[in-house]
Amino acid sequence: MVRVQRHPFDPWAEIAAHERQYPQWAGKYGATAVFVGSLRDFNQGHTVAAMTLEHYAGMTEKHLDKVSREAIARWEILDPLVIHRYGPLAPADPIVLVAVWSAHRDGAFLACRYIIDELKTRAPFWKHEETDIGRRWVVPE
Amino acid sequence: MVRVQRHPFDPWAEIAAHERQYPQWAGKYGATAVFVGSLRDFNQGHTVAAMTLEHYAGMTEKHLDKVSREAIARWEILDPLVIHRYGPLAPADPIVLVAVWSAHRDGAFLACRYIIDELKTRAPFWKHEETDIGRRWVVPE
Amino acid sequence: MNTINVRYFAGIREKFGRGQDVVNADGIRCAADVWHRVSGVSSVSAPINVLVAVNQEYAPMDHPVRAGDEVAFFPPVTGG
Amino acid sequence: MNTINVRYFAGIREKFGRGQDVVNADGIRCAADVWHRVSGVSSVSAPINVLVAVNQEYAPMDHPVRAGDEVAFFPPVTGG
Repeated sequence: MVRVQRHPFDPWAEIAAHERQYPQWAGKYGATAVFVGSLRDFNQGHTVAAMTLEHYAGMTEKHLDKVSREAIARWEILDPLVIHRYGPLAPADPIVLVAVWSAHRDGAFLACRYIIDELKTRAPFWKHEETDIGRRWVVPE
Repeated sequence: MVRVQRHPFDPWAEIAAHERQYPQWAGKYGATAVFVGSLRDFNQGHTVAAMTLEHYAGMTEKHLDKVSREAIARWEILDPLVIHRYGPLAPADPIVLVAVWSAHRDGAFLACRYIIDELKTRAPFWKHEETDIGRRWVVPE
Repeated sequence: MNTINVRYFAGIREKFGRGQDVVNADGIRCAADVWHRVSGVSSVSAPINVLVAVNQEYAPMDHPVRAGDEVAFFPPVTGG
Repeated sequence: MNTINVRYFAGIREKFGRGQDVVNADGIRCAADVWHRVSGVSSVSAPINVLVAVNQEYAPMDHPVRAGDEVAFFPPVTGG
């Protein structure tokens, strides 16, 4: 399940709610791997006061759906939960959540890592941060 | 922080509580990687009705503390949260939680994976499962 | 509808001073043609670091484009 | 206190029919000596797949042991 949303989310509450929503999964998986990306209050040597995430509505969802399907095809995993924010963010806010349920830990870790890596390098989001030396677009590392 | 306990735990509530307990961490980390191992209701072709986890009290905590310290020395991470149960377990019960907070996702993923791998191969726990063909000690894969 | 919807994002949106254009599809065969039309540049190559999506999928600059398509230009992405 | 505390876990505990023994330290120099004492086996090598901890740290069978130590024998672990 992929959600791209403006409003803040609590990653741990989202995972718990997701598991409650699929009681038929209970006992079927032995491994859950989760990644949460959150906004740091510093970046490349400067204090970050706030950030705005621009995104390409429509293409982001399409891309994240595709990456999820690829992970499902490649590893023995249940439908991953992917949530990504856009719009204004405050320091410490969760930005992205990737949660993967699998029979074994290898599949869970590899699929989780695959999804977040593909998301970071290909999903059409752009970070614009407000730092102590002004506003700037974040450049990929 | 390492906890080895008999009573059940909710991994997502534990992580949320841990983050609330360390408000000074907020905004300092950009990546959280989590692994949860839970009891499947099937194993090696057989239905699992229940499991008992035997452990070497004292040595488990020592070992998990050591592995946590190794991870902290090796990657740029905050003090990991490691919780492991012992005693009787029911299918779908969380068995182990490893949560790692880091500035970057590489450190978070690698440290989380390191801790769970070291835990699985070295921490003195033994699984005794009740299956549809009787009770048996689980043999490492 | 003989037009192409062109979208800009992030630094490229700021450079253009707008988020989108609607251009006539006549004479346009590929994404590079769209870029030249909207940027007013006639050189063959697009600037380095401009990524292209045609109908919301990544595409090279020489990817075919026709009336009704949506073409987007944007800098390297920084999500997650 | 001239004794060594010996612990057994999992399948080895079941095989011994008890979780621990207290043995006299006289004549014991290493973990293998403890194993021979408690198992009643005099051959030099311990069975394959018996792991050893001395004072709650993994150790080889030839690891020194003295009075007051805790020595544990157990099968391969299966936690997590």
